[in-house]
Order: sequence, then C-alpha cells, then structure tokens
Amino acid sequence: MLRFIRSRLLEAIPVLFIIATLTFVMIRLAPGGPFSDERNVSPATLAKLEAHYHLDQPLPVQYLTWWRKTLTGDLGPSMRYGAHSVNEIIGHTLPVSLELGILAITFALVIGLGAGIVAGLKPNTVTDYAPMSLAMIGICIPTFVIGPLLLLLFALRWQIFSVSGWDTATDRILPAVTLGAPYGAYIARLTRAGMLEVLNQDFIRTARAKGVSEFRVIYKHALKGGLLPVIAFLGPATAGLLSGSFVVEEIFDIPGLGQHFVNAAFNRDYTMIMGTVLLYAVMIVVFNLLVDIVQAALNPRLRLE
Amino acid sequence: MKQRFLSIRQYLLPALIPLLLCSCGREPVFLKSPAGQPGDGVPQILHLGNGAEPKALDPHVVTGVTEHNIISALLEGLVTENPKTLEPQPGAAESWTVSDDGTVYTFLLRSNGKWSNGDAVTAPDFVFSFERMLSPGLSAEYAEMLFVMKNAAAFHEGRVTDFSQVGVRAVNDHTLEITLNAGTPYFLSMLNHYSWYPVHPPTILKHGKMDERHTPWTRPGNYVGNGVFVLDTWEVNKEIVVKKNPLHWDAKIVRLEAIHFRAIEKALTEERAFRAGDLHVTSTVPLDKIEKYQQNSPELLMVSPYIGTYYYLFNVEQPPLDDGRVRKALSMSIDRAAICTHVLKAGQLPAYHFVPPDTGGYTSQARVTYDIAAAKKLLAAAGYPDGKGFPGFELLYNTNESHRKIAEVIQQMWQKNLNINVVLKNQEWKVYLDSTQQGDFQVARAGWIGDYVDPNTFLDLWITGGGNNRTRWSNGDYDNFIASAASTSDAAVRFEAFQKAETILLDELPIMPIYLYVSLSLIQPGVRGWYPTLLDHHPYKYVYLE
Amino acid sequence: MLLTIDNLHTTFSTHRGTVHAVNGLSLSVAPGETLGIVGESGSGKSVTCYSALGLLPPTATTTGHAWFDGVDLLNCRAVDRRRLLGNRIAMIFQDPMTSLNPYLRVGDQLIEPLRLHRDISRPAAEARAAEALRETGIHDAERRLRQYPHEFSGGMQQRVMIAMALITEPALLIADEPTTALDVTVQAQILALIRNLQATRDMGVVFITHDLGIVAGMCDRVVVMYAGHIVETGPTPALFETPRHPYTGGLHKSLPAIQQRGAPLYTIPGNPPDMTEQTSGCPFLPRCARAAAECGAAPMHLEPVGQDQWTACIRRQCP
Amino acid sequence: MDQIDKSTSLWSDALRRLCRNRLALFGAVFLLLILLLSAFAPWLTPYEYFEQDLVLGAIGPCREHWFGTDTLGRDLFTRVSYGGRISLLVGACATSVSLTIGVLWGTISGYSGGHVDRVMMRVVDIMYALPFTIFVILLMVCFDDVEVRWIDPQLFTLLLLFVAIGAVEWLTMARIVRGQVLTLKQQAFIEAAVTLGLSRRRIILRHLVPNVLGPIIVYTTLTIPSVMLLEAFLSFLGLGVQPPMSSWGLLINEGADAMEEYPWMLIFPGLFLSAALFSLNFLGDGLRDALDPKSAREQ
Repeated sequence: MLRFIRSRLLEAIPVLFIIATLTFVMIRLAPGGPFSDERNVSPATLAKLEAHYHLDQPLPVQYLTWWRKTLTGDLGPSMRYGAHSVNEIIGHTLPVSLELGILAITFALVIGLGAGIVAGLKPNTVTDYAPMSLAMIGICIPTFVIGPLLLLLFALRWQIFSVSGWDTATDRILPAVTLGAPYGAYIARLTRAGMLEVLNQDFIRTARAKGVSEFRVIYKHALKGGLLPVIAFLGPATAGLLSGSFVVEEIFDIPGLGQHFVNAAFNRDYTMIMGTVLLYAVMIVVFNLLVDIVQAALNPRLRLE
Repeated sequence: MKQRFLSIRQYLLPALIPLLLCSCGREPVFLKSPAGQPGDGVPQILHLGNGAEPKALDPHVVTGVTEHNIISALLEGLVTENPKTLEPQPGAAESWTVSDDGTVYTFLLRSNGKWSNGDAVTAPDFVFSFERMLSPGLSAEYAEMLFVMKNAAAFHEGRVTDFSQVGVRAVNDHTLEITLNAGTPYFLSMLNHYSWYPVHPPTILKHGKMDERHTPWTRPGNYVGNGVFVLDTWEVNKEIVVKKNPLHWDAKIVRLEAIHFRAIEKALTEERAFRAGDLHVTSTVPLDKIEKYQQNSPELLMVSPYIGTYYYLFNVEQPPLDDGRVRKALSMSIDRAAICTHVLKAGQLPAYHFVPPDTGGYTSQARVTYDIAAAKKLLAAAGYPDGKGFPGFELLYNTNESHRKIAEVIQQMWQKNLNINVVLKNQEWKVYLDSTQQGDFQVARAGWIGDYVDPNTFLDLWITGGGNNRTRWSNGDYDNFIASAASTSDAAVRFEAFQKAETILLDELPIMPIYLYVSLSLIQPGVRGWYPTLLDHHPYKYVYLE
Repeated sequence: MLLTIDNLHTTFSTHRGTVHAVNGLSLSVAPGETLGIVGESGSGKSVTCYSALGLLPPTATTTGHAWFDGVDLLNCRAVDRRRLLGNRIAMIFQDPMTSLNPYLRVGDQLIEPLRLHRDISRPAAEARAAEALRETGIHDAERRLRQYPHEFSGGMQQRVMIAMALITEPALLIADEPTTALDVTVQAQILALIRNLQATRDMGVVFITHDLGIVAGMCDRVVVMYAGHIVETGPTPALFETPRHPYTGGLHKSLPAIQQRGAPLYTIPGNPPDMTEQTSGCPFLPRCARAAAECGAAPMHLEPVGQDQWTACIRRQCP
Repeated sequence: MDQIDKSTSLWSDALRRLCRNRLALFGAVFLLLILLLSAFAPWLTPYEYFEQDLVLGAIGPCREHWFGTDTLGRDLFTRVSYGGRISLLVGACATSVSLTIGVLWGTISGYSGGHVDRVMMRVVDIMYALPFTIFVILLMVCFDDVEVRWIDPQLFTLLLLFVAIGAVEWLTMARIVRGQVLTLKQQAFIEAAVTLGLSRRRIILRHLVPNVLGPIIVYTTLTIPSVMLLEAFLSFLGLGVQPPMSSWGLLINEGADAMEEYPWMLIFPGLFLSAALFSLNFLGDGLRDALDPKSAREQ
C-alpha cells in the first residue's frame, strides 16, 4: 500500500512536469497578451512592461525561471492584479473555494447516495421514479439557472437568506446547494445503476438467506460494490468542486478561486494561469490517487501493486 | 399498462415545475431600502457596486474605471471637480493662475493640506509624483496623459534624462509651476485623471524604488494618501473599505463615514444585491432589466450621457471596404435610432458623428445620415447594384450580449436594406484585440471613452499611424488639421480645425459611429449628492445618505 | 415434519409475459431426513426453495404455505422469517464464486449468522468460525478468515459456504446443487461432509440436484420436478427401481453410469416447455414417447402408486 | 453457425424487449418528434430564425408566436426548432466521440493493467488539468485561417466543436469504465475467455464492453446535457455556432439572464432540452435493460 502510494507520487512528478510544460507552451501560443487592451499601450511602454515581468527573455529562460521560483514556493506576481502575488490571491481565495466545495460535495453525496440507493432498491416504482426525475431535473437545469432561481425565491421573495456575500453561516447554504445539485444528480444516477447491478448479484441472495435485514443488506453487502462507479466519478468531480465553480461564485458573489481559473485565461494572466493550473493538477493527482486507494479498499479484488 | 403511462406523467411534471416557477419573479423591482429607513440615524456608510476586482490602487500604474472609483477617494489632485458639472475647483491647490498664452500654470497649494499620516502636502511631492509617473522605469500605461507638459514625452522616452528640464517646478513648498507645450484648454479638467494624482514620496521610497511597480505601499496600513478617505481593508475579490480621513483639509464637510467598494463582476448579481438592499449604487444595469426599471421604478434608475462613442471599424485595406462608397453605403443603411430605441433601450443616443455632442463645447457640424435610397445608389456605383456580386465580409465583435445583439440587428439591416450578406464572428476578448490590432478583420466593433472632456481625445485617434488607429486609414489633410489644433490655444481656431477634421472623417468613414454611450446605474433614493456626470465621476466628498 | 410446503405457486412477470415457475407444489421434510429434488434445469427446483424462503426478486409472486416450526414462511412478517433464516434454516447455493460477497472478508461473512442470531461476542464468533472452517477441512483457518473470497479456490469457497450454513447448527439445510461447480474428488468430500454433519445433528436436508447419482447416494426420498410440477415422488430405492413416470424413467436412462459403453448417450428428446403457457394436461406430453390422447385433457395430480410412491402420470406405466 | 444464430437472436431479442418497454418506446417516439421538428423547422413556421421585429420586441406566447419572441422580436418557436439542429447534432456527435474514446481508453487501460494502465491513466490526469479555455482558444485560432474548401466553413467550426468537446468529455468516462473493467477482469467468464485463447480485441469488445454497459449508458445520458451546455460556453469563446443561428444551450443562456423579465425565453428552450434528455434517458434505461444479459437470465 505504502509502496503503491509512493510510486504514484513519483509518477506525479512527470505528470505535473508535462502539465506545466504544455500549459506554458499553450498560453504563449494563445493570441493576445496580459497587457493588450482596448486602448493600445505605446510600444515602448509595452516593451518595458514586458521587461518588468521578464517576458522579454527567451521562452526557455522564462520557463526555467518559472520552475526555479515555483520550486521555492513562489508563483510570481499576478500580471493582472499587480498589487497581489499569485500566492496571495490563491491564499485568500482557496480557503473559500475549499469550504464551498466541501459543503457542496457533502450535500451532493448525502442527496445523491440517498436518492440513488432508495431508487435502486425498488426499481420502476414510485420511489425510483420520483428521486430519479428530480435527478434528471438537476442535470437538465444548469447552475446558472438554479442559482438565480434559488436567490429569487429564498433571498428576494421570502428573504430567508442574503442575496450575496460570504459572511454568515447561512450564506453558505444556497451556493452549496446550487453547486452540489448537479453533482448530487450525477451521483444519484450512478448510485442507482451501481446498486441495481449489485443487488442483482448472487451474493445478495446469500446474505438474505442468512436472515440479514434489508438495511444491513444494503449498507454491508451492496453498498461497497454499488459505489464503485460513483467513486470513480468522485475523483475529478471533487477536484473540480474544490477548485471552485466560476458560475456559482459569480451568481452568489463569493470571493473564491473559481473566477481566477476562468478569468486568468481570459486575462492572459500568465503567472496566474500557471499557478492555478498547477494547483488544479496537484488536486487531480491527489484525488485520483485517493480514488484509487478507496476503490482498492472497497474492492479487494483490485490489488494495489 | 395504465399504471405505466401514468408514471410517464409523474416523470415529466416535476420537470416543468421549477421552470414554471421562473415566471413568479414579477414582484415590484425594489424591495427595501438599505441601511435602515430615511432619517437622522442613517449610518453614513455607502455601499457601492464596483465591477471587477481592481488591478491595483497605485494611481500611476492603473488604467481602469474600477480603480479610478477607489483611488479618487484615497487621493486628491491639484484640482477637484464640481459634483454636478465636473468643472475644476480647488483641490490640493487653493488657487492657480494661468499665463496669458495659456502655457504656464502656477498652483498655490493650501497650507493645511495633509497626508493621512500628518505630513504636509507640498509642491515637491507633486514634482516627485510627476517624475515617477513619467519615469521610463515605471512604464506607466497612462504616462502619455502628462505629455502636455514641456519635455515630458522626451523624458519618458529617455531623450531627456534630467527631470529638471521637464515643465514642472516647485517654486517653494507651496507653489507649483507647470509649463505646457502649448495652450491646452482642457488642462485643468485633465488634472482630475489619476495619472496626475500625487503620491506620498516617503511611503513610496520606504517600500521600494521610486519607479518600481507594485510594491506593497498600496496595502492597507501602508497606504498614505491625501484624499477624503483612507484605505481601511482590502479583501481580494470581495471588497475594499475606505474610512473617512479626519486629517483632510475639508473633512468637516464630509458626511460619509466609510465607503465599501464591492467587487461584483456580474451585472445580474449586482442588480440582485441592489434589490436586496445590499448596495446603494450599482456600477451598471443589466440590459434586460432596464425596461422593467423604467416602467416600475424610474426613480431608481440613473442614466446620464457618458463621454464615449460606440462604432464599427472598417479595415480600409480589405476589399470591398477599401471603397469609400461601400463604407458610406453601409453606414447610411443602418437605422441608429431603432438600435437605440429597441435594442439598447436605456436612453442611448444615435451617433451621427464621432465626437459626442457638446464635448467641451464642441459639436460636429458634419453628420452621417440614414438614407437607404442613397445607400443603394452608392453601392450600385461601387459596382454592386442591389447587392449583386457583393463579396460579403465578416463582422467581428468580442463576445458580449449587447455587442451580439447590435451585430445581429445591423446584419439584418444590411441584408434587408442593401441585400448583402454578412457573416457574424465573435471572439474572446483578447483574441479579438489581437485580431483588430493585427488588422486581421474586415469590420469590427469598437468603442472609445474620452479621457478628458475635449474633442482631441476622440479625434487624434485617427491620425496616420496613431497607436489606436486600427483601421489602417490615413489622410494627410486630417493629420494636418489635428496637428494645427494642437498647436494653438485659441478655442475658435481649434474647434474650426476639429470641425474640418471630423468632416473628412465622416466623409471617408474609416469608422461608422453607431451610438453614444450612457452611464447607467441603479441608485437608492436615500443617496444624496450623487449626480449624473459626463465622466461618471461622483466626488464622494459631497455624497451622503438620508 | 420440519418443513411442509403446501400448494406453492410461483410466477414471474417479465417483458415476455407471466412465467409460471412453480405450480401447486406440496412437499415435506422430516428431521434427519434427506429429500432430493431432481429435474432438468428450469424445472423449478431452485425456485421452489427460494420461494419458500422468500429469496426471490420482487418480480416474483408467490402463493401457498411453507410451514416451519409453526411459522408460515410465506405469510409471516419479514422479521419473523429473517429470525429463522440463517439460524434454523440454512442454505447452500450452487455457485460459490458468485454467492460469496467479493467485497467482504471470509471471516466477516462466516460470523454474520452467528452475530445476527446468537448472543455472542466477536472474538468468540471468530473462534467458532475458525472451528467451522476446520470442520469442513480447511487448514490454517485463522489466516483464511482474514482473506477475501477471491483468494480461495472453488472447492474452498464451497466449503466456506457450507461452514457458513452450518455454523448456527440449523435444523434444516437446503443445498442447491452444492457440488455442480466442483470436480469429482472435491464433490465426494463435500458430500461426505454434509452427510456426516447431518448424521451427527439430526438435521433435515433438502438436496437440489440434477445428478441422480448423488441422489442415489445421499437421499432418503426423492421429488422429481418437471415444468414446475412434481411429476413423481417416493423413496429413493423405489423410484430408482420402479419409476412410474416416463420423465423419471428418462432421467434414469440418461445416467451415463448405467448406459452401455459405446452406445450413444441417451437424452430425453425435445426441450423443456415454454413456461409462459399453462397447459391443462400433462406438461411432459410433447416429449413423451408413450403419450395417449387422454394425457392432454386430464388435470395433473399425484396418485399413489406404491409404498409411499406417488406419480402424476395417468398411465402409471410400469417399467 | 450456432454463434451467428445466437448473436442475431440476442440482438433481435433485445430489440423486441426494447419495444415492449413502453417508457423507452415513448422516449424514442418523443425524441423522433423533436428530431423531425428540428429537421423540418423551415416548413413548420412562417418565420425565419433571423427574422427580426425590433418594434415588437420580446412578447410572451400568443397565437402568432407560440413560444413568444426574444428581445429582438424573433419568433422563439422558430429559433428553438432551429436550435435543436445544433444541439442535437452536438449532443449526438460530441457524445459519440467522447463515448468511443472514453470506453476504449478505459477498457484497454483497465484490461491491460501494469505499465500500460499507468501511462494511460496519467495521460487522463494530464488532460484533466490542462486549461480547457486556452485549448479551445488555440484550436479556434489555429483553424481560423485554414482555407477549407472541401467543407462548409460553418460545418467545419462545428466539427472543431465536436473535437473540442469530445477531447474533454471522455476523461471521466474512461475512469469509470476502467474501474468497472478492473473489477470484471477477475471474474470467471473473462478468465474463461482468456483460457479459450480469444484475442484481446475480442475479449474487450465482446465480453468486457457489454458488461460495463450499465454505467456507460448512465454516464452517456449524463454527458449529453453537459455537452449541450458546454457548446454554449464554447460559442462564448468564439468556437461554435455564430449568430444569428442559435442552439438550445445559447438560448438557455440568453433566457437565464432574462428569466425574470421574459421567462418564456428560458422556459421553452429549457423544456425542449429537458424533454429531449428525459426521452434519451428513458431510451437509455430501456436499452440497458434490453441489452443487459442479466435481466434476460432472470426470466
């Protein structure tokens, strides 16, 4: 097990290296630079600006410099938000996104697993159709519709929650629900499919023949196998959730990291793109590793060697 | 079997419900007043929607409106603005005199002017600030704003290395003398641009070199300003809070205790926050909401003319747009009034010339017209009778709801009126910038906001080889008129030259003006001292809540 | 009687229509007795047992009675049934590969019936489980308990199943083709094991198989099923010596051991009937070499034909 | 001979079972209706999708405009019908691209194991992390100036769109499939197939893929809506359909911003998208039930 983790972490090194390199090349190929704007900066000023951010150096030099600084933990100054470094911006916004992401994934798991299991137990009955229709709705209606809808109802009409901001505990509820809902719906569908698959297996009959209660049949005998597809989905989903959702942050005015993932690319904020991509890559590697570990833990037939 | 079919309905009905719920958002647009009811006890804390997260708070390195809104609270230039007319009025300078030829301004700084740390605001501070702004090392994007000063451009470009040769001099601690290249009638109003704002030299030097960008001096706790407010907190992506500066010379008339500048990028989010009473004033109004506000609560909607023009660029090097007749026909066949009334809806005016009317007293006499018959004739003359054989072109715009709608409407107008087919093409912002800069377009959407209230800020765009002239258009006469306008301080002669220049521009039409910008915001009834102004400036000194 | 099944009907609703898997079946098992149920695949042997124990999926409908210890397993609360299952009644399934939960340790699965039905601590249960494994001939039981099913061979897995079934010392064991998946030597060991345990515990056994050889060696009484009906029943020797139903005869003849070398293997001609159609007469009629006109008309019912022997063939033909 | 008989009967059997499933049948019929509506849009409405009536502006559903009009006075029924062409095309093509790559990648990776598996899964990790926005911008810029003579330029942009969407959407599918294959691999029937000396290709296509069909179909039906909505985002970047042509995703985007003022602009495209997905979903469930060898065995 430890050997598996160690080897996977070793594999992460080339993965991160490739990601960073490809990203570096890609963003430099993209048209427009961090300083292009509606109003042109004079060529002399532009040259000086680029010199200030060392963009005048040959690309390989810039690339190596970036790695050297990154390895010392410095992602450099943001080219868009000059007043703050990339480290500072990530430091400020990541905790917010993490909190939102954790709440959303918790919500999604509770709702998704609950609905999926209930639906999977009695396929093609009301207790299957009702949660599954809800799930389909959750998938069909995008967050940029659900979010404003919730706000219009709960914040503006009934005034239960505040309409924007990230200050009180209740401010967390609507964004977490909005962000988590489609994931919950995905999880519900995958759980249902997984449960149906497992509940058809012979060993469930064995369990029943031992006089095991229905509840125990599910959580002890069926769940482990039924959750495998969900777990595979969860890895990248969690990384995506934790790195924040641009749309939800926009709608609820949340100072999270998600907007920087998107806007950094639009702004051609080179340092910020590299920083956020690297962060995301680390998350992907870590969560996919976690998923593999959890899968192996759930399914002894997978050997971690 | 019946059971089975029922279940289909069970399945589908829930799908409809949330969508039907949408239609319930028809309550009155305005819900509650923020920060309590009108009365004496209103806390004097202003909440402003301020668009995107500001890039920085250093007046010498920023470029945007968001930044201006905050910096104008923290720093004060030599002059300030009348809150209604934006006319220059005493600021850091108590009074000033102008030489007869209009080239030398002598400012007398007030003796009680103080930085927020208690230091006196002195003439050398301004000299330091201007030197910093112009220093090649800082590479300030807006350094050109100071080029009206003698030798400023030369210093910035490194042709002059001794700053004492630049036309600014501290006669003594409280007297500042500025020498201009030529008489510049709009000079005083220009001083309200943040590029002319002073910074506190010891603070700058404490956190880095004079010409170093982005040192930590702009952080809360470090920031030393001479404005009406001082920087209190800065939460990235959330808000910047400024508090009243008790040391400001005019502090006694300031009634606001604090201003919260909220970073809310999405207009719809901002509008909801406004409706919930979280904001007093918004930075914009969503396109689709304007009509509802006009109908239900017009008192909340503030629309004011803004010094900016929305237009289309023609790439004059690309056929068929290299033919002036084609450009003219295209311009003549669009119904600008319909676009303003039915698409933009907020009171924007159709632009029949490029410089907005009454810009510093100037209104163009030349006009473009809406005349379909004449347009058809021109097109026929250019060899495309009734659009036959017209090669078509791509209309480029950057992705944005309003740009898209205008492009769709104009596409239809051209199709209907001239029988020509145009392909729309949208690009992401930076790609669009790259395409237009490279001349890799045929027709592209563009807009220009004046930096100061003078036709020059618009008309010098189109001089040959101008840094922002993306049309590749060049006209010697035009260049001469703009140059002659710059070399005189006689208002009548200048305006005459501008008139002639704009007549050429509107005859050749390298650009096609479409509409004049307005600044749009939602404002709570309790906000006082906040007036519609041409530059969308609202000196906070006079703002209070009731 | 230990278990008495009375007039059991089981149907499945499927996309193709209703499948009548068991049609009015009655049988009983006494303590210490071994009852064999034989028949071709799909004749309803397994379904009968699953029905009686309530182990069928929700698509199945079951009517009738299955009395055990004064409880009607088919009409009691699920809780009451669960109290008996795995406790007084245990079952061994035919495919150990799929019938053991691959996600759980063998030990956890083994002790589950004990922990559910007996007031016993986990360590004690584990000790008991190790003992049970040893009884079925598995060495190194303590280590084996911590392993997962896929680490066991097929024969070993079936031993685990048996150990799991017997761990609560049930009064009734239902063994559904427990040796089909195993090779012959292991098969013999397993059978010996069951017989041994039965003898020592006076346990009733229902033995489902299509292998008449095993029936001959194991069972006191035999029930022959065809298309969801019992077509013949009686003591094993009687049934083997004097089968009164042509289907029993056919089964008997298809035993390879009693066929002559070199002769082609005997098979009953034709295929088992489509269970979605219910015929009034004898379901074996289309495959029966001695069918007569009246076979298609008369309803099926068992008639006594000898010492404790019953058959459903109206011709009651003698060998 | 026997083999062929069996497989054909398997398929026809599946088809028969599918037809017996009323919900699936309903889904198929409804989907067909939407397809027909999109295909024959020009004959069904007196308006053109780009035909504006600026004076009219946005009005709610009425007799002349069944679904109302948008802010430029364009008939929404017409736009929704035309939009279906794009969305359904994107849904079908991009999903099949991602489905094919994802399933093959996941199966091969999971089945091969060892170093192959490691490398393939790390490739997936890398693809996950690369900035999609930049990728799309590059894709668009690179192919912007390419003179395509053999194909309509609008169609070419659509092709690029499928590539862009397909390129990202297969990743999660690959991971899910791989997880299932790893489990299946150890099961007896695969081992049996290996002992029988079947080729890898055959094992993967004939034995592994059919057995992970459940999760695949579920995830596919989940992919389609996200693909349709992703198309709207890509149009925002300039890759995708160009106005005045529209798609459900774009219409929903537009409608979401106006949902308080002009709710019909959100409701109708939203309804069509949802209806199409519900139908697809019924069809998917039915398909899975019909193809699932286990559900057959149960009888």
